Amino acid sequence: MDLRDTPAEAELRKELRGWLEANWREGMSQQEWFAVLADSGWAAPLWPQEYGGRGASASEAIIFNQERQAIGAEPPPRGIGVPMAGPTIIQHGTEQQKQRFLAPMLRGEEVWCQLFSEPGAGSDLAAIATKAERDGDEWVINGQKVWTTHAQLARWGILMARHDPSLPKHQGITYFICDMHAEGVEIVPLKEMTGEAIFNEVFLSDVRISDDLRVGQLGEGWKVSMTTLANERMALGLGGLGGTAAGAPVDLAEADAESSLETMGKFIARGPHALVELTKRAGLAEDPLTRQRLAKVYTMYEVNRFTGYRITTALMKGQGPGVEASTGKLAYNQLVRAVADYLIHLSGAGAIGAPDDDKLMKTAERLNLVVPATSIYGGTDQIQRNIISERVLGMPKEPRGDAEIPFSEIRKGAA
Amino acid sequence: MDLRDTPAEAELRKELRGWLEANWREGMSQQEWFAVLADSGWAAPLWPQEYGGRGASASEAIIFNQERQAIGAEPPPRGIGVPMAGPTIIQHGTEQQKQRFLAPMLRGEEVWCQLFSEPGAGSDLAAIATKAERDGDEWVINGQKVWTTHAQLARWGILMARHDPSLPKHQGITYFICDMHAEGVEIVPLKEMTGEAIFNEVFLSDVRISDDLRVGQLGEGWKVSMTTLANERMALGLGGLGGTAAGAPVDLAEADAESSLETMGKFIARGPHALVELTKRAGLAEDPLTRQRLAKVYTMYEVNRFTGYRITTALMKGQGPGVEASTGKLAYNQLVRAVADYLIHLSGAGAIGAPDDDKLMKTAERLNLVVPATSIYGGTDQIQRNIISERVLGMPKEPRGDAEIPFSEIRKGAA
Amino acid sequence: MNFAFNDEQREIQAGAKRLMEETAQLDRVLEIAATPEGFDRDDYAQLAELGWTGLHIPEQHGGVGLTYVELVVVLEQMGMALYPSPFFASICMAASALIEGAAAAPLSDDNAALLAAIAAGEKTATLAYVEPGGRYRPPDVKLTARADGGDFVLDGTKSYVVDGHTADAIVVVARTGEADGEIALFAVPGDAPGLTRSEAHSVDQTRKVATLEFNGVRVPAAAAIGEPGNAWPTLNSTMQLAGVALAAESLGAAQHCFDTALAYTKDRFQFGRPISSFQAVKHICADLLMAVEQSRSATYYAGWAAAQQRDELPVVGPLAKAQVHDAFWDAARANIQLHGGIGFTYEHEAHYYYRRATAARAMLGDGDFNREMMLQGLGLAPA
Amino acid sequence: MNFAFNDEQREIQAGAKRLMEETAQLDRVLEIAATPEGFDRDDYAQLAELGWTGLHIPEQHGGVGLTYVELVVVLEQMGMALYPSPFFASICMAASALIEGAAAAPLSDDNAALLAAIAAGEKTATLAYVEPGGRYRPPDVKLTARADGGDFVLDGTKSYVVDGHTADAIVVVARTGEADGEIALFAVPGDAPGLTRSEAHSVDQTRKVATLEFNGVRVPAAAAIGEPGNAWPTLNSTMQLAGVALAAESLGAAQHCFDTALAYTKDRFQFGRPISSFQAVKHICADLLMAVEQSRSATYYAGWAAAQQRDELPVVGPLAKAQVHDAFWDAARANIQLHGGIGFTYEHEAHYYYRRATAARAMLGDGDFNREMMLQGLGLAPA
Repeated sequence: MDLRDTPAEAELRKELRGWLEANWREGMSQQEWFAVLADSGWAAPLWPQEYGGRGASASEAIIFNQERQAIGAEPPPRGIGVPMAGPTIIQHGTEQQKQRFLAPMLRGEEVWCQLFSEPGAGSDLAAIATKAERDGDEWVINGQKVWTTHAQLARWGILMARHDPSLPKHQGITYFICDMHAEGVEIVPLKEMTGEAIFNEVFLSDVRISDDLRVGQLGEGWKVSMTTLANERMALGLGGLGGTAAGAPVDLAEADAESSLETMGKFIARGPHALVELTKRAGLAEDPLTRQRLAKVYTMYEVNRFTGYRITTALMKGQGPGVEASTGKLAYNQLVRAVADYLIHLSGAGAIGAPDDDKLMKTAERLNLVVPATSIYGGTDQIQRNIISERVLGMPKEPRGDAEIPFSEIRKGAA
Repeated sequence: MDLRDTPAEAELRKELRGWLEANWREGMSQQEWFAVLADSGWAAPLWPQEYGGRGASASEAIIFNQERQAIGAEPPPRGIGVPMAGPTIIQHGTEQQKQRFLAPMLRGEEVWCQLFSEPGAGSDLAAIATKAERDGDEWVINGQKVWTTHAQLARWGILMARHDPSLPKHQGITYFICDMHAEGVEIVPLKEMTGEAIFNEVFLSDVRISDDLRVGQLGEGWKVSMTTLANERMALGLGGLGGTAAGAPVDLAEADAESSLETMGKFIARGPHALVELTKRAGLAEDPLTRQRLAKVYTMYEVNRFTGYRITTALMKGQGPGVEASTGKLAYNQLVRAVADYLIHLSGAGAIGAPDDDKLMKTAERLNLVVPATSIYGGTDQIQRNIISERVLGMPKEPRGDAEIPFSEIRKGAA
Repeated sequence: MNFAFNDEQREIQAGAKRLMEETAQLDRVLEIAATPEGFDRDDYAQLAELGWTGLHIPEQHGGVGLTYVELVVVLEQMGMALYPSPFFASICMAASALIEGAAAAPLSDDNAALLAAIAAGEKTATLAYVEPGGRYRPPDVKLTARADGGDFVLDGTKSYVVDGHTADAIVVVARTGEADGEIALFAVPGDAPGLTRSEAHSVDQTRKVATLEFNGVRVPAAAAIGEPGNAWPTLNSTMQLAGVALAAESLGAAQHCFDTALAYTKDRFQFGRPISSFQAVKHICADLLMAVEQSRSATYYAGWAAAQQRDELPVVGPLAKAQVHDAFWDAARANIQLHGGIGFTYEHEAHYYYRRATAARAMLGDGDFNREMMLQGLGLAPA
Repeated sequence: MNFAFNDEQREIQAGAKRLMEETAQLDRVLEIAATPEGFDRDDYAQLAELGWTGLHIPEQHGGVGLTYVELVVVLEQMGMALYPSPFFASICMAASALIEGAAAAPLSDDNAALLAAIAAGEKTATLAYVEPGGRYRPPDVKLTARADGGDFVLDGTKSYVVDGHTADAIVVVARTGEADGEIALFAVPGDAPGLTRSEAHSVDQTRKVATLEFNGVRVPAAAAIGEPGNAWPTLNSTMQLAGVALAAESLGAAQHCFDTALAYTKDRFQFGRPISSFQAVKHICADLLMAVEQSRSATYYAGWAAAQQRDELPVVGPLAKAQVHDAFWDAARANIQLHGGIGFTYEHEAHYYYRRATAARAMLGDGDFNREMMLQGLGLAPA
């Protein structure tokens, strides 16, 4: 056990830092930078070289990422393309799909979105009702999707649809790539309780998709989607495990971030030191009750950081992450709730309504309004606990009556 | 809404106080006092007069009980006889059984115990496996019961046994009165984690019970037991709702009580004032963290007291208790856990091991070792939540596979 | 003993329920809340007609002379609907301050007239206590009242003054000297020269708050409530009473969150079953039932103490404020969680209750603060 | 970077696991714990043979010269089995005090010899800090050390001294003056004249504690560890190190509780299903997994900080102590609850872990105390 670099790691770090310093410069356009990353394979270092990756080891990828952050260079294209759609296409797509989609995804030229959730299929994602009907070499899609991020920006969507409602629910699903510019795709922003519209509803009316854009076999959609979702959970869980820049200046710029979700992500990424600083500014650093609250939140940050080292170590050794990674999203949700509550505590009566010029209270207010989402999206806390207990702890699934009967015969209630 | 006596109540209170002062005197034997109570009907005021009760209103019963406590007179015979076995026999027993059993029960001459739980039937009480086989006018009982209080003292036990394992589990059960002096009844004290043996295991080997001692019809045992258990829940829930004698002297005599369960009951009955007093003695009354803890426990006591007034009001009006009563046991468990934790907090390093001469720490230690039982016996907290959600909130039972197949075919695991 | 509502109280309850059904459906509530005043003057006149604006105000001050229990009954129904009205500010804060003040020193004619006008619903008023960045503690009162001839001159700023931009009169908490307890209360007309009022942002969209700037606002000595410099006890009991009132509103709101969530779990199917059949959901609901019922017990008892058992109020007032707002918070959170995605949309009502829970929890001091007050009420002095 | 055990550490882990399987099955543990000494001297000799008694003790002091990480590895296995041994007292408290003291002032020959004997497993020792009714804070140290000629004379009482009735030497915390920080540490022979030792009751039946009465116990100046009157920093870092050690033990115990409970839920059928198929049970287990894994992260990191990153130790030491004992407490409680009635019997092992959780949580200061220490470690001074 040694958290310091091995000689080989130190060597690699030096080399990658050199490459980064040579290739990234302050002020270059995002497009230029994405191109550099894609050309060099660093946009998705773990992908095979033939699909635009580097075939790098996890260790290389992690050190590259650390050094990239250290010099302040932007990350590769985010959104669901590279982390979720890409690995799914690599694992389940046709060669043609790989050649067509992966390169522009890596360059950030084509944004992707996810068309999974529906009003009647939230926790029970396999309950999707969007229909895919075959018509020659094409499929005709009808249905409604919700909670789609970046739908307006997206060129492509990964889509789960039901090709046969007479089959049991998990067996009647097929996975497609949907052209978001196709006729019949209507995108309606969905206003959330924060007052913002980060998400969208997507209405699909007689949208035609060529059979070439099917990912995996007919009826394999559920299986294919598992690849996507495992990658999503990993991304959501790892999100909270970033490095904590102790001592970083606290200017609370994130209170001005475009969306509350961003505010949350940015504030959490500052690490616990920000809370210490804000406690001092609020004049509560000597208050014994505040101190206990602070110590508890601080501890949550730190145990997540330490758990992050365990996960990173496993990844760098080329192992899959262990049991400690399975609770990542739950731990992250616990942390953000605690942080929001702590900021509310520091705000005092200011929690009634943050003055515009008080960035601490503003951040508190934004976080407080957005945290209820964290324990819902990407699988509710309850669903996370089911997954952990069943897949990690080997506890049996509950007896259920919906898995083996035709989808069309399953009882359905309110959307 | 007025918590003070109505004129009629005040009148009744005066009258009952007079009767109590005339009939109870310090130093009289328990036997004498029980006889007085039984003769007057006050041993079970709500029971019909013909069975030794008074046919009194709930209001009378409650005021009698308040006045009895006020002058320090002992309560009527406790244990499971009067509160649980009695009402069950009155509701489901034969006239012969009522004539035989109720009077000695009321006089405390015959103690009763409960033979329900089994190693394989805890939360799932209907899974009892103890067999009752018919032999002429008699039944032959074989099986093992656990968690039986007062088995050594008991003259009679209420017993659930399975007369037909080929029936679905709830339908094959019959309810009996078991002679605890009968041949084949073996009582083995069960040492609990406190180091005490409050409970017993009872082994039944070819115990013969006359069919006269069957309560209710063949196969009605589950239904009959519901009467017993509803009375048990009520008793456990109401246990925590006693009056709180604010300002009562705190001499911590309960640290010397015979059993930890008694210690717990007596300490809780003192009310929250005892905690305030002990906090001062521990020198922590000005510690801000201690104050918050104290205020939280104090609040739990008080909300239970206030809820108790709502329940008492409903009972005095002759109504059944409302939804607020359903959470009584859960609330009581929450309270005793919090009290134990608070005393541990006050003990500091003394929680490692209470010195014999420190009654605060001794009480803390005893409570801490016995509280794990409260969320288990009389139905675990999890079972309580099931009951509340299903019976009070009307939420559906979970789908289950064991209710409609023959008992003998149900899968059974570890005891 | 009767710890249940009597016939008259049940009648008031039924009336309040009916009025809310008629006038406080959520879309109308939001419409009214979106107006600059934040309430409907005809609605308020109706409250006055029903006698509710004078419910707990003694008859000699123009009120109906009922008790705090009746007020609790009405407030619970109002809270359930997030009813937008200066009722809380005017009746449960300002009027209580005047009534409590009258117990310390006779009301001036002006103040007696104000109280009568509040009771009649002819005027609205509010209480201005907390200041920017401040908390509900004596040293946080920085607004000064300087004696000048027979008058007092007020300088300073008040924050989060409930319905303060529309109130006809403001009961303002001011400092007359350096010591913690040197506190005075004055009733100041809403249009007093030197007083600038502006609606302030609140996370709770169904209750307006205002920022009030006092720049040399001059009031006569007769504006004082109680004895200037010695009004801490009056403020203290006013806050305890206001805490019970807010608890009653929030109890109603918490009950509504719970009822709504429970109903939804029975309608919503996932995995071929209503989600109400899942243990995780059932156990959340059982715990919420307990929290809400305990809050009900605490609120009703505190109402009774406010009405009849004043020596317990310093303990059970803050106790109820803390207990109910913890439960309301849990219920508002759980309501969103049990609804899943739909509960996070703006269109769904859940967030309005969550916003109310956030603001009401902070208003009149948070849980820690009220628990500390409760211990002081028990006679346990802090360090 | 490698935040996992290396080959040598894994080998030690495997060795410890094996030793526990061979010598620390629960019935043997209870048998040993029931003896007056509370440990088995042959077992202890075996630990010495394996080099574990000297694991983190520098080679120049007769130890093996490995790090705190290796110690954590061994302790986790010991805690899992509730292994009854003076290992914790001797190696993780007394030896650490001597090592930390050596950094402040060179060890006297006697103390150096004592440390070497501890490292070799020839002697056992312990640390005596807390006093009757006291807590782990400077003003609670009342035992006095009075300078007399070249000697010091000790008077006072120490409580809950781990394995104090059998230790060959006691590192005692004493007060040399009135000010909070005027603290000294002395190594006192277990058989010193004037020292009365008696086994004291502990709720934890697998770890002995003693009460020590010092009546004019005379020790030479050479018994001092660090500088008398100035040993607070030495005591502080010793406590941080001891906290990490206790956390490591308790992590193992918590893991055991969780594993046992999880296994039982799969075997136990109620309602025709294994109880592990009920959501209420599954969700409890998922939360426990998280708590235990977070505790593992905290403990290992704290071990690493103790070994290599000393500037973080004042923060992560108390952090790990608090975090792990919260988790252990939850796991020990849940273990009983998930077992139901059988978990409440004396015959079942669950209560031994619950007892350990109770005692270990209070030992070296409870969660509140350690969180406060953690903030002080961050440089946030209290009021």
